[in-house]
Amino acid sequence: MSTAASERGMTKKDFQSDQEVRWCPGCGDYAILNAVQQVFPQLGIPRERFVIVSGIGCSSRFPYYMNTFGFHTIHGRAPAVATGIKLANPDLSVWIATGDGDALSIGGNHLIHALRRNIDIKILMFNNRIYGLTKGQYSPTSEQFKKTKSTPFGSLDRPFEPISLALGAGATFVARSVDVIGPHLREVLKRAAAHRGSAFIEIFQNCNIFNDGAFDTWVDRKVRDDRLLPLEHGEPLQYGKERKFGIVRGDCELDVVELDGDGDEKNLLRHDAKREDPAFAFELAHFGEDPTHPMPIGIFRDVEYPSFDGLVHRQLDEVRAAKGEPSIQKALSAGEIWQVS
Amino acid sequence: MSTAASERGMTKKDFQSDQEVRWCPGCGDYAILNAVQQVFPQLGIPRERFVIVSGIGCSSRFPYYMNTFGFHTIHGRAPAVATGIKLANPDLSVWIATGDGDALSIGGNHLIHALRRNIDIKILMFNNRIYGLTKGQYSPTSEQFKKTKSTPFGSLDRPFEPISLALGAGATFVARSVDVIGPHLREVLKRAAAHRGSAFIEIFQNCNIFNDGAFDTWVDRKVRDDRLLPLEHGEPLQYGKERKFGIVRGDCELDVVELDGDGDEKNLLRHDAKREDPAFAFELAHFGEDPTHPMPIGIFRDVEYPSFDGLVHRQLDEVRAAKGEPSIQKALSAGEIWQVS
Amino acid sequence: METDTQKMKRTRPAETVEHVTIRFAGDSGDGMQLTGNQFTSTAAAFGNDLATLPDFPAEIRAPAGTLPGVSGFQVQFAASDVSTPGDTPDVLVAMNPAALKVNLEDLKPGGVLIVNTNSFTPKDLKKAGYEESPLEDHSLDGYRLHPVELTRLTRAALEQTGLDTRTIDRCKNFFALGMMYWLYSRPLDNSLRWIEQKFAKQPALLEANSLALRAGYGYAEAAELFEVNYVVPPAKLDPGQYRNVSGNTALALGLVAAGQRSGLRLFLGSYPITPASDVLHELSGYKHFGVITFQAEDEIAAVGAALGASFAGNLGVTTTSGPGVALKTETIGLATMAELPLVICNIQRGGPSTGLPTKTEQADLFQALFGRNSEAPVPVLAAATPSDCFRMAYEACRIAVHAMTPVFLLSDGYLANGAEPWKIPEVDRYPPIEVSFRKEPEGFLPYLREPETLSRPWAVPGTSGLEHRIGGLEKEERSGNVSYDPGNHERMVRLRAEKIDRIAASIPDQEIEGDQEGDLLVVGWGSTYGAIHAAMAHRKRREGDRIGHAHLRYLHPLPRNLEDVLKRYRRILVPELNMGQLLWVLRARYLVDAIGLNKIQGRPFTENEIIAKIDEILEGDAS
Amino acid sequence: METDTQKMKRTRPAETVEHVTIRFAGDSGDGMQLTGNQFTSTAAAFGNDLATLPDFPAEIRAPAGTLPGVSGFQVQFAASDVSTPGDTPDVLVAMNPAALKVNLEDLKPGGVLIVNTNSFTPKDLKKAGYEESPLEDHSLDGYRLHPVELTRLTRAALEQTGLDTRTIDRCKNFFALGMMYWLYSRPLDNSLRWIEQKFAKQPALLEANSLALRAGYGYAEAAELFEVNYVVPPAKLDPGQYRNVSGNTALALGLVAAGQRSGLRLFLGSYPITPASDVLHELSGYKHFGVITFQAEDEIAAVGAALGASFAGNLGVTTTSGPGVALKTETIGLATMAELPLVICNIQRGGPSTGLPTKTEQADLFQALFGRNSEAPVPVLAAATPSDCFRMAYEACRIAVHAMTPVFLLSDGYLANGAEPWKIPEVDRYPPIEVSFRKEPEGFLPYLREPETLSRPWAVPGTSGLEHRIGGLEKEERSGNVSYDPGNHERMVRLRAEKIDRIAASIPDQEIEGDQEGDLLVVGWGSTYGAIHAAMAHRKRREGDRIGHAHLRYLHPLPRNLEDVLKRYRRILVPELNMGQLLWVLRARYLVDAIGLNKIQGRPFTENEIIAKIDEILEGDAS
Ligand SMILES: Cc1ncc(C[n+]2csc(CCOP(=O)(O)OP(=O)(O)O)c2C)c(N)n1
Ligand SMILES: Cc1ncc(C[n+]2csc(CCOP(=O)(O)OP(=O)(O)O)c2C)c(N)n1
Ligand code: SF4
Ligand code: SF4
Ligand SMILES: [Mg+2]
Ligand SMILES: [Mg+2]
Repeated sequence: MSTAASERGMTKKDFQSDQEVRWCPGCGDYAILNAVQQVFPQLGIPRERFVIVSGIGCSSRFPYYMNTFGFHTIHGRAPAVATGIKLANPDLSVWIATGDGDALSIGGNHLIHALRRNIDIKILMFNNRIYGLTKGQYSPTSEQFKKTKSTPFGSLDRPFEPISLALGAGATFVARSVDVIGPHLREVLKRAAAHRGSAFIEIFQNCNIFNDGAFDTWVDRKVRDDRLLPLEHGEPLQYGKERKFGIVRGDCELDVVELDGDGDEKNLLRHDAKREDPAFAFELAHFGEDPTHPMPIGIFRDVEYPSFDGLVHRQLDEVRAAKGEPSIQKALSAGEIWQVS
Repeated sequence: MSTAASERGMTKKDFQSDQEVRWCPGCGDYAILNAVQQVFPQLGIPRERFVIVSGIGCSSRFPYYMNTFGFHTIHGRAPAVATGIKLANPDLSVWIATGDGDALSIGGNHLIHALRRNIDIKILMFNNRIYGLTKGQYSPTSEQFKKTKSTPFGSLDRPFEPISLALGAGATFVARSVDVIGPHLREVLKRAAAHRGSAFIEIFQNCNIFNDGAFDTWVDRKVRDDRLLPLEHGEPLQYGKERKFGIVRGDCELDVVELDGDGDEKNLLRHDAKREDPAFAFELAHFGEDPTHPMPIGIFRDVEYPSFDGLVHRQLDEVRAAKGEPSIQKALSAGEIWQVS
Repeated sequence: METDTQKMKRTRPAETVEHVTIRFAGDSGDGMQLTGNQFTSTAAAFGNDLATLPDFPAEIRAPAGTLPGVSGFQVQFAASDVSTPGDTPDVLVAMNPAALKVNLEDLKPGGVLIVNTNSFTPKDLKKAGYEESPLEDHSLDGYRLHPVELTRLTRAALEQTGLDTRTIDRCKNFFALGMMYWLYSRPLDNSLRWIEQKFAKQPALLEANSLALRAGYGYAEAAELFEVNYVVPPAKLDPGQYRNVSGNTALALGLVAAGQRSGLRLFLGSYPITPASDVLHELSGYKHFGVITFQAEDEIAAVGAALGASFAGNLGVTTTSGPGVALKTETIGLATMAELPLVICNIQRGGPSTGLPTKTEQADLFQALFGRNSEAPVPVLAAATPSDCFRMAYEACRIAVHAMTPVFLLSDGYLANGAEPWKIPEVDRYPPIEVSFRKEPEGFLPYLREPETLSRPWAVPGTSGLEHRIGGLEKEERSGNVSYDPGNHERMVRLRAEKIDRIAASIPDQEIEGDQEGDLLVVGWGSTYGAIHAAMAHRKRREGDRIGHAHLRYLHPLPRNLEDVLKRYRRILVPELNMGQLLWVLRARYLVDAIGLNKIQGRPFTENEIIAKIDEILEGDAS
Repeated sequence: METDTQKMKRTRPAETVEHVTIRFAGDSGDGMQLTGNQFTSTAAAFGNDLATLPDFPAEIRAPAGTLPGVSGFQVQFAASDVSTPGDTPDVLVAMNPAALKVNLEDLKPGGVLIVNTNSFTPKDLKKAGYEESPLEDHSLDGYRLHPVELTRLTRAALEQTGLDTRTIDRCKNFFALGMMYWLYSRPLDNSLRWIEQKFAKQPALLEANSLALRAGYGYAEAAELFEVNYVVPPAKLDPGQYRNVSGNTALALGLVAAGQRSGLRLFLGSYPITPASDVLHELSGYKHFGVITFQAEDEIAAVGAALGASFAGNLGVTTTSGPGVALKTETIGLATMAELPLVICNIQRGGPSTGLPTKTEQADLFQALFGRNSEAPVPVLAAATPSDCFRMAYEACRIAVHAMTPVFLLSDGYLANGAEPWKIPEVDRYPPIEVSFRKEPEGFLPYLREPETLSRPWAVPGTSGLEHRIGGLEKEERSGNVSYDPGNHERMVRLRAEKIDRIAASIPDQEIEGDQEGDLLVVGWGSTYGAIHAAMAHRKRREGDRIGHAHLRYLHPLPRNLEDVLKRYRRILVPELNMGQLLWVLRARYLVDAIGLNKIQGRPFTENEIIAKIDEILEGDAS
């Protein structure tokens, strides 16, 4: 018998499957795959306990490239299937790879219900603000008035802000990261893995074929430092190449201030991802929509709450303890019975 | 030819259909029906322009009892059908009657998409925190650990907070009212009608058969004044039989204070439903979850934004203006053509 | 043990009859379902064979006194084999004018009619659409009418309880039940025991209902209301332990039993829908068996979760009705590709669309057989009687695991809510459901098939060395990798079909009741069993008639001997509660010129409808 | 006007041939679809008849040089009637080793094989799974191999443009196209014009591509690469104005035309899915026609919105493929109950489940006919050729409005992406689609039926005095109120079925190509038309054979004369790209012992497959 992967020290290679990776050259999905393959061996979970579930889309090809258990299901339904897997066996580490269309368009309902239940699955949403696999229609995260294959005169839907939607659904762990900022992405993945409950991670992902440069205003190397606001629990909301800018609470909203270096950092708001009330996280979620603001990345919210799968299995145990060893034959004879002789 | 309803002064009676109302005696749905039948004649809209769309549930029987156009569709899909109706004819006043199961369980996705698009339909969600028509299973708004037909040992899902979900989806008009507080409900309905865009109204509705008294801690006549916090745009957040309590912004959250009458009302927060940033409305949405807090009712958010149906028809007009009178024969001959003789 | 009621003296001897059909009818609030169930339970305990038909409105509680608010419960109990709730009631109990109006046309001419005269007020008469009181206009002359002041008598009997009138009035169904017990010489103790248990914590109600029951019995006796009373002797049932069981309860138990016998955890993903919800309710009570019940956000999530659970090594099941199946078809297609066990129970109801949600129909056979995109064959089973739901649920699970495939199990509203005495099976006697999860990494290929059944290995997450990926794209033979190869696709489509066809090897040959060859074969499926069986039993044979009845429990694949069976008869009749769906299958498959008897009224066949059609065919042939 | 290229002198006379099949194959990034389309357009403009078959991978852009990354485009063009893209190419252009590997087996023995030798590097050979270069191991000896240094030659030709190598390399498809134009004696001007338009704003690319095209042509001429060149004379097509059209484009145009001719606003509710998305794309460009295209959040919302739009008086349409239909069935059931017009276009693809999304199949017929809960009959139409999609889309709209019903229109991936020359129809000649919205309140009942068609009035919101409610619960005859009455239910089920059956009165009788009676009738439907037609035309007749071809465009209801037609032949053959779905219908309906020819490989029949089967049957009969 071959040695279980769990018995050896694992590396990235252990998580590479034998299938050729088939995304367009230059696609942001490669970087995400790389990050996940780097993080998984570090989680202390035997390889055979990982299950990756996906729907349909370029991003949803993800499971094929991971040498773990995987289920490439149907469009939008990964959270439903993942819920069944996790409930059936809570020892498994269940991850979802999904796209902005898969998760937020056809799959929006399953997503918000998984988040409200707080079932312990990790949802990686590859947001490229476009339908990649079907070759370039707008998605629920595409900016309004975008010209795409299906909207030659411009789309008219207002987009979702995914972090806000997740918070509105009651998500206990909500984060945002970027395909090409490996260290940040890996850190967020590790924290998501450590969270016991649903984790929703929006990952900015470049689709260089149908929506190239969608996130350049924030993540391009040249502007990145000044345009991204990294959130660190307990740390002041400060950013910029020289950390010259910060966030303070204005009259009714959050404001950006330039720091003069005179110790005025202490007036800055401190990030608090552990706050039970999701209002602060929600405020930050919308913050990046204003083009004059930096885009927050990192963990918006990370609060503890009993996970759904944990509750389900606790209830099974409790009822069993109360009712004792079951007998099917007794169950059949429950209620009024009589004897014919 | 009979005189069009629109040509006469209309009354409640004009909106009563000839079908016998078939809810359980004592059901909160009666009060809501009554309120709608009172408000519709006051809106200045000819009767034939009203369309009421519903899904399936006790609440979804609503259209049968209204003497307007009506479509009792299938479970959860009312927003989809209503979207088609409104796009097809934006002159219609389109309303949805739905339940907590219909809107938030099976229909959750259509709901959040309708709200994000800001299509001009009015969604009345009868929240009785139970599945009525199917005789008493828990719903996505039922409190956790509730014992119901399908959860004899207690439900394990965390409920949605519907106002938060709507705000997370980007809704432009979000309100809450109560079946049995007629004046409040009628006022909210009128304001929803006046809003140009999607309106989401959660209505606390008592199901006296399967979930009797679900809202009693807030709406029972005896406690109502002290347990509900009415939101009025521009007014201080003040409540109580003698308006003795108010809301102030605490260190990081909203706090309840008792007023000593010494003019300290001016320290109270003022409600602002018109704020572009939804964060404040979101904060209030969660406020009622704490049992020591009063439950806010009224309009949480009411901001102007171009409606989806308006944008769709403007785009049609613009393209028509740019391209001129269309000819199908010309369209057929577009591209490369050649002559065979 | 001699009971209270047995001590009540009887003044006249009882007349013996073979079978009786009673219908209780009243307002939704009148407790008719309860009354019917109590009568049923007493009759069953006495040893009668029986069958029931509850019939309730789509509204939770339509306005009191109206026609749509009428709720009914019919039971046939007999000294011999019973397979239907009876075509036409011998006795109708009508609690109000609306109940009379709705039900009178079904009552047998000369039948016993008991009405609560107190409810025949002008207001209630009007609600029921009567211009004049039928009690006075001689329109009921053709029946043995027994007007009873039920409300007043109940109030009088319970006066001393001190309860309020509304509560007292709610007890009048027990008064009526007591009268029926007298009429059919039944002891009260069974119902008294039930009342004791039910109202253990509400002593006032316990007393009130017991009193009402006794009062009704006593009143019938004392008032000499009926000319005679009757005895329906016990039926000669197989010896053993019996209980009453409805189709939904039996179905739930069958699933639990399959979970136990396979050693798999039963996982139900479901979303409430009439008439399937009760299966969810039942199963949610079996947590001590390790059963997980997941009430999902919709049907798509319900079946998705069930499939996910199967992937992870549970026995994934989903329960619903036709409109719910509509939403599940995409996932069922995925399950055929993933080749994982999955049991889909469709408790059919009247359609199309929302249709008649509380009524019965068997029109979702096409949907089960053909309702998916592309070639996605799925085995389809159907239960024939309420208790048969147990066996067929077990069978569905067995086949799902055995062949690694989704399986449809069809029941319907009539089976779901109807009840019959059931000889409690010894589960140990059922064949165990053998499951072997793949463990060995050596030589593992996710789509390498077992040569006999063609099923693929079940390799559950958590098993070291078996990491693999499945999904909805076409798979390469054996390896299961994604493949767009044309030849591979054709092979896989044919393999999946062949795998299902081979299930025929593990199912019983089709049996025939009645003549094994001859003039006419009646081919049925599902809940029409009772009516066809009764028709066969009760039809007056004409000289030389040779008629058989084949009732299909396996609709795909069909039993291997079915073609032979069909050939043995000159004519084939297929009665169905649809427009001819099995008919279509038999015609296409065997090119037999079968004819249909179709009824789409939201209710079961009566035995007379079947008899009439048989006679028509045979007479046509003769003439 | 004498063009540039016509002036290029030709040194040798061209040989005339009747028909030629060319396949262009290369990496997804090599622009093969574009090249094929250009060749097609030039051939069409010249007056050839033709048919095309694009074939692309499921991935957007699989890794360069790999087998799954190969993209192909086949075109048959001819001097006479053409109905398929050709069974086996006469010419194969292979841009890299992977393209050669995937496509070689289809090339006709002795066929012309052009390969880009520059791409036969060890690395690319390895990616394609070649151990040794096929250019050197004599494995290509059976073909007329023309190794061309395409990359080097293109680079040389474009050297002076100053563009970077990557951009230059992208032009090599035009070099290859130029060579093909020389080989088949075609002028360059059609493609030059296209390049001019396409790159109007990128003059550097305009120049580069034009240069490459000319260079390829010049090279073929100068290098005396081919022994001869050919002329395929124009086909004798009906006089008129022609264009090339793909099925999806024709379908979109048919819908727009129906909107125009009915005076209704066309409302498309859709959700992208391969291979249907292009219909959404096309229609979204018709806003000046008042067409609303709504890209919904999913298929359920898409069809729901379309139905809502129909309720409000638009012509509601939804487009999708099989997995999308799966999600729409519940709403289609509602539409049958609501009796509103709704057109559901299913551009079928390979299944089951996600299956083979970019490949063709016609296995969703059962789903269209039977894939709903309960009895919910829906008319089903199918287009036979790309241009036929126009007519059938128009027909689907006509029937939907005429009978107030949802209608299925089936197309498939082959029709959707394949193209053929199309004589542009005069839309005015099409029968107008008559719509009369109900206006008059007097006597209005929502379910009062038009006596002939049984259709109900279309009473749109906004019409004073017609306020009414519809829904998915069973309706009372005429009034449309909710009704649970058993007899009413049966009447309504039968009425809805009868309404659909009566549509047969408004559709043409089934026509037969070939012999009108005799030995064998080949019954087809959908995209198999081309292959069957070609087989009928090209099969060598044996003495006395009498064979007909009936191609069904109306699958439900079936044409009224179909039974008669079937009876006129001894044998019936039903070729289908599924496991025998129409076959099943014909057997069940007419009890004919029809036999199937079934192929499920994600690609169309070749004409030889049909011919072989016909011969087999007739020989079997003879022997
Ligand atoms: C039921 C169904 N509807 C539609 C599709 C077609 N489809 C496949 S992926 C996709 C959207 C992909 O977008 P996204 O989820 O953003 O993933 P990406 O390709 O951008 O990574 C669509 C519409 C499908 N496969 N199944
Ligand atoms: C597809 C489908 N699934 C399930 C049902 C059954 N069903 C009807 S109403 C309902 C839930 C009703 O709850 P809610 O929306 O809260 O309405 P209420 O009756 O409480 O007003 C369900 C599960 C259905 N009709 N259709
Ligand atoms: S289409 Fe876009 S998202 Fe899809 S693989 Fe290509 S680059 Fe990536
Ligand atoms: S079940 Fe509840 S919600 Fe439904 S009608 Fe009765 S009281 Fe109202
Ligand atoms: Mg995307
Ligand atoms: Mg509810």
